[in-house]
Amino acid sequence: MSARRLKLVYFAWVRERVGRPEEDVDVPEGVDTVADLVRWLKSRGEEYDYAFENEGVVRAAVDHLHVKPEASLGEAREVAFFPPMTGG
Amino acid sequence: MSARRLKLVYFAWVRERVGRPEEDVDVPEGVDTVADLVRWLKSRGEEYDYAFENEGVVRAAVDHLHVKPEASLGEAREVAFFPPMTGG
Amino acid sequence: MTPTIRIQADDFSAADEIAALGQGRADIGAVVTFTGLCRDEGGRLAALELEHYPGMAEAELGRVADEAARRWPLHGLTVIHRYGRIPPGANIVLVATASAHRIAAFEAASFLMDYLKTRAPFWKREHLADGTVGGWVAATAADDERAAGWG
Amino acid sequence: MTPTIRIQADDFSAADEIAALGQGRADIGAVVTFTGLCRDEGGRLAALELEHYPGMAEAELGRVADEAARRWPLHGLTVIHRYGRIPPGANIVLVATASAHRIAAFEAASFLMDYLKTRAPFWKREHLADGTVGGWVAATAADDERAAGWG
Repeated sequence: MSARRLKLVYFAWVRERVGRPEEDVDVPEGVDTVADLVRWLKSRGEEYDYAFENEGVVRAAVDHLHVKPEASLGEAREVAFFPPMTGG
Repeated sequence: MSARRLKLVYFAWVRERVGRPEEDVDVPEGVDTVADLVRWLKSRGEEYDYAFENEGVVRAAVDHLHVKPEASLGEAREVAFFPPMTGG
Repeated sequence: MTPTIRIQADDFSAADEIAALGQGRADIGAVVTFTGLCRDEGGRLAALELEHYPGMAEAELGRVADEAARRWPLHGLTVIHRYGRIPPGANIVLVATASAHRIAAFEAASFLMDYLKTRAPFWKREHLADGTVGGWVAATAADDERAAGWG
Repeated sequence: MTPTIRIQADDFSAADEIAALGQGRADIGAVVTFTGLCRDEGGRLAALELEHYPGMAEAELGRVADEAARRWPLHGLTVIHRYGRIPPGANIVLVATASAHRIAAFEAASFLMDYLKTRAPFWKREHLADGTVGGWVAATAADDERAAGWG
């Protein structure tokens, strides 16, 4: 298996901590779940360490659907990370 | 003690059964509660018998306040009888 | 906070009442409105006729409104109830509540409708599509139970 | 029944949405609206700024609306959520539900707000009265609990 390309998008203070609203990344083999993806991102630089310093807080969505950390990335094209929502 | 004068008002099917929307009555001594008043009215004619044939159903208000049958007439000026309410 | 209570034959505008509640205020975070309308019951009805007890209707809606204001922190409260002949699709009743927070606004509006249904002196009679006058609408035990549920 | 879902920067009119829900129908007995507005928090705020996730916001509100329509017999359902900078006193969100009966309309509107608060991808940031940009509003555990309470 080869690396896969994913679009990552960030919102609110997760976006501010990562320092960009979105990016395309080539994810290596072995990154199968959302939790794997977070772990891999944290190895890439301190801005990710900062954004995900409290992993239980940051929420994720895969292709516009809320998911839990153990969710498989499957055929995902877009993964979003954001704080708990405060709309309404 | 002398007889007291009361204004009686009727609504919806209670009004239709009594055959008038309101009337002034001179209530004799011994009629102290709403239940007493209903009993006395039923002795006055079959239209009242018909209106109050199922006493538990007809509601009463004394001077614009909901009351139970055992409520004292006290210094009441206006007593209303009506079916359970269906507004809203 | 002084509740607005109106008993009227004329129609009302929920929009105008919402606007009046919020006017010039920046401490309201939530407005809930309930509008009750006349249904045609699958074409069976030509109209509902609402009879009311003038004087007591205003007094009782005022008491129900005061009770809601005592239970929840409301910035505004409006209750409007129509009487007379009301055709299908037309408004019958409006309850509007304004508060800093949504739970208070929702609960107070729901309480007002439950209480109003069992305590406000109004009675509905059906006018049928064939032109005849139908019967008086019967009260439901479910409404009594909901009102009692507020304690 | 097709829910109306809109995500927009522009303001909305609760009145227009109520009118649209009931238009030409005689089977609606109850319309409930919830309007969420920006508070100034005792003069502390100049505005709230709402960030959202385009695409997912529409999708998630659609899912929440479909769930409400599955749980209650609704004749109409509208959800409008604004984004961008919103000054005190201005509208943020509207939920409107129409049903034959009041309980369904009340419960569905309350459910929609509870679900929307915890699932719709919107984030509020404070802009302070002194001209500075404040912090992101924190989510509350109470909102999570209310949403979970619907099962």
